[in-house]
Amino acid sequence: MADIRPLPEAVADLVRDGDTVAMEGFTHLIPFAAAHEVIRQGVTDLTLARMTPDVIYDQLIGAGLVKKLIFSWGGNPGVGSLHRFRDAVENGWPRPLELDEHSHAGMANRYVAGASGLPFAVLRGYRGTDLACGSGTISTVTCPFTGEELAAVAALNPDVTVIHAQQADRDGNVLMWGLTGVQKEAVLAAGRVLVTVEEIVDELVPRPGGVVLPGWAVTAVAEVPGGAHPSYAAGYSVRDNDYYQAWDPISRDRERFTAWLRRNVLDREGAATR
Amino acid sequence: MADIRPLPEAVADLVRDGDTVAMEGFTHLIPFAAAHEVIRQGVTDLTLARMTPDVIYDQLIGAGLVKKLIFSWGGNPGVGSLHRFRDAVENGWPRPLELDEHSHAGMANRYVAGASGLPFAVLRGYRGTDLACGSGTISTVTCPFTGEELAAVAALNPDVTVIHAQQADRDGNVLMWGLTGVQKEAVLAAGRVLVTVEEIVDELVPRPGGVVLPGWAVTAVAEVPGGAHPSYAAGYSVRDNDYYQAWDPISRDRERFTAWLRRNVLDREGAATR
Amino acid sequence: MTDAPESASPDELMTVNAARALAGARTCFVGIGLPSAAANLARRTIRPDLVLIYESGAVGAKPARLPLSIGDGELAETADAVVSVPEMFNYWLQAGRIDVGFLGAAQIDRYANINTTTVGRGPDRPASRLPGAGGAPEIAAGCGEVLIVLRHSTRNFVDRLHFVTSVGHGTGRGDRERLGLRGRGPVAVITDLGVLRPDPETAEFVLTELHPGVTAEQARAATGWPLRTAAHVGTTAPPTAAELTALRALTNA
Amino acid sequence: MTDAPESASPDELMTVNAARALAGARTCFVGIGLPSAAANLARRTIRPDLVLIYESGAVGAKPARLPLSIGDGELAETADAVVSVPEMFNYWLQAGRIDVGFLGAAQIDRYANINTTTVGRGPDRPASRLPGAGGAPEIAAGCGEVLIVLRHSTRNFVDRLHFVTSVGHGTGRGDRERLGLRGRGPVAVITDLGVLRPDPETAEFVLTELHPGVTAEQARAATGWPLRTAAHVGTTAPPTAAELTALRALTNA
Repeated sequence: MADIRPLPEAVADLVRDGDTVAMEGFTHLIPFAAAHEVIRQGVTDLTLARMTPDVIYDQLIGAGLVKKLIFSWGGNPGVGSLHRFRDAVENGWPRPLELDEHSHAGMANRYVAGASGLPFAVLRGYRGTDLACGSGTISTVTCPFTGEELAAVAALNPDVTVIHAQQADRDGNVLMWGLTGVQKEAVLAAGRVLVTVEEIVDELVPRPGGVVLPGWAVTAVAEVPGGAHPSYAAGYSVRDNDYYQAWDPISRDRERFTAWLRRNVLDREGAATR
Repeated sequence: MADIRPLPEAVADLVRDGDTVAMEGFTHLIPFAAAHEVIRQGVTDLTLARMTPDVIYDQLIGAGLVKKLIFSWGGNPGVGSLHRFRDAVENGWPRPLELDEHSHAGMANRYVAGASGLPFAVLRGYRGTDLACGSGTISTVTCPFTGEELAAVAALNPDVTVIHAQQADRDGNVLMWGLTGVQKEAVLAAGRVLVTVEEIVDELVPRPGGVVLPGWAVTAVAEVPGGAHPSYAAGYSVRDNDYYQAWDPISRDRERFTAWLRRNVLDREGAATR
Repeated sequence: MTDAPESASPDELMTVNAARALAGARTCFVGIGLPSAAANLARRTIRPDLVLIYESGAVGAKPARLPLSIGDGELAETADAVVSVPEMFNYWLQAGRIDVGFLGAAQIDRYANINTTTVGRGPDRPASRLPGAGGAPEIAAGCGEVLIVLRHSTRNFVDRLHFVTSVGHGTGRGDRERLGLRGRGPVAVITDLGVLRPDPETAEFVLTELHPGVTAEQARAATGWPLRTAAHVGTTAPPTAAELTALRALTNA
Repeated sequence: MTDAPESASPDELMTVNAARALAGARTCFVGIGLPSAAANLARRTIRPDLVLIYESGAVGAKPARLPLSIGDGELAETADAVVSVPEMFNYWLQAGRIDVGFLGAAQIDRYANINTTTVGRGPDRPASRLPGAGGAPEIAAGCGEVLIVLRHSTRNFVDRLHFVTSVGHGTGRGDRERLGLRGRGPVAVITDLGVLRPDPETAEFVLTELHPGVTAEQARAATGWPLRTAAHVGTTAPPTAAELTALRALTNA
């Protein structure tokens, strides 16, 4: 059964320098609070995996903790560019950022292979694109029945996956609902799993669209109300679109970003965590 | 959107001589009424696919309509042998039965490949077993990243898939819940899809564990209350374990089976169908 | 606010005509931004039964307002079904179940190949980093057909792509078949100036329609390759009052 | 009916000892029939937290009575999670997440390879058709370890299998590694006479325990290969009153 722990302890124990870390959540249920705790603890030299790096990885990249990014779409959804991501790629600030770049279909299938205990997955993808050129995690495989050539992508098995969910019970069983994206696969592909939740409840009540992760498939759970802000947790909060819009000017400028990071993350100890 | 039609019409239109037909449902939601309609209409030379042939295929095989069976476990669950299946395999009665035999994992992945528009699926399976020997639908593939050899199974794309579900709305959107097995994959792998339902409702209400099949992914829906009997439809009926037990002596004897089939299927026109 | 429509802006002409291009579609895989606006407008005008599919997992979404992102809660709450992202890409998109893929782009070339990855800025500056592929490569490969909507400028309509993120017609007719791509590929590029469609023989995109008041010369000037025009270049029908009212209600909601 | 237990039948000795073999397990992939009885007994005695996983899709099932089939409604209604069958085999079983796979068998050989497919009946008769593989090949391959429970007879414990449906230890120690099977394979065969375990060096199954009152000679006579015995053959502890009461409550429910 998963341990229920304070977020700072769980991050200190589960997320380590040099780890490959996946923080997933497709617009919904993005584990911002856990990412901020990683920044506060200065866990560094990370390889970050995520289909949509989003503002959460823009912040980690800008904080200088990331050496490599595995991803498929790096924008500020509905707004525009991720300026810290661009600055790292284009100018190497605050450090160079190595990229392992895929399509969504490829990333999703990399997690599927990882969750399935397979070394690779097969898909119809990448044909004719420049994405396959020089990537060490995209190849081809030939169907032994038809002779057709298909794309193969390498399994993605993070050292640790971090997600945010709506609820857990006291045994660490986790319940999430709404758009649940690729979270189950990212969790099951990982060596260690940290789940932040809106609340810990006595009993999980089955509900439409609910996805349950058994406590024995999770390493640690931390109760962090609002831990997905500025993304949202269906049933608890709505997406803070203003935050995403405001992020654009903040992140465009290195100094403004640095000041923001100090004021809103580094100096704010364990904000909103129990 | 799916057409809502009487079962006899839908079977006449969708299930054709020589078809590969999958009637799925893992103990739960087995489309017995549709199978009986296939028997009444004498649709023949069928290749039947199903993970667990169960009593439903014992009846179709005994009726002499089946030339080939694609499957992974051919027993009467909780009771013992499928005697009509055994008689066909062991003695060729009423006609020889060709087998394409897999494990559950292999069958499930054949449907997954079919539903995914891929010609094959990869799994860790069959290694060291005699199942792979001589099967045209089991092969191997080598991981282009690690060099590891894995099993490959050919996609299974039935001409028509038949399932039973709890509810559909008037646009043919289908809702099922409880153990939903491999039905979504079997449906999405098929060229045509027939769904029998306990009832047609004005509005589908989302519920825990509910799986929705959009009407545009379904060819026809027929309202057939009790259409899964002697299996069950969670929320509507319970499994008729006595029927399964009674099937053993009925099916052991060719004449007793033949009499049973005449009395309970052939002479009972469109039983319990609207 | 649904005042009587004033005259349509170029962006409105683009979106209205993009929506009209969905007249025959049953299902549409919708990219965020301009494609989402057009697809939602189609649902409110000519194609009320259009099934909107968003890569975040929503099948049959019916948002009351335009989502800012593909993961807005509204999409899940109004959907016929919500599926996981792997299921979306494998069972729904890859299997060839979706009639129309509706994409935006940063850049396209004359064969409607798309770049959303990186753009060169000359020898002395690092290439400009764009968001990347997202779902587009497989949407462009696997949908029955593809519509592209983007604003017309020489920055967007370029002679040669720095990076091919998603394949349109490759280097010309027949390339999709050679690559094993199963959908028919892009059938129209709808812009704020008019509409381009592929030449039946070469698959090069040529100007087939102009919006009212736009000239072919304007379109040529906004295109980074020598834009050819069809034998007959039509004029798109002006937006109806109903279309403009619906569009403005949608974008102001 | 929970009378004070009478003396245990051979089948009860088998099931009680099979349940005890789960003392250290957290998760168990449960075959129907004898394995399901044993796993459910373990949940009611020594291992109340045991997570029962059924191939029909139930993760963490807590049935109040023994299910007749792996798809009984009871399993889904009491489960922590219900997943699709492909997810069950790919994400939960194949990934090596399950501690113990608990299997029955029609026949096993001395390396605990299993046949559930077909059995020869001599030259003049067609081979007898059995149900086939079901989930067993991948359960035997992928679980952390495997327990097998079946009644002891020369019909079941055979010198040579007609068909290898599921691999135990192949032709001896090291074969699993050569085949790339990731679990440790069968660690015990629990019968109505006693318990067999693999020799550490050869992986041949040898008699390590007998139920009270059973002799090694009886076990040898019921085994179709020359059954070896461990240096020390123990005696299984008699069922406790609690075990028998729980077992009888379960099977009579």
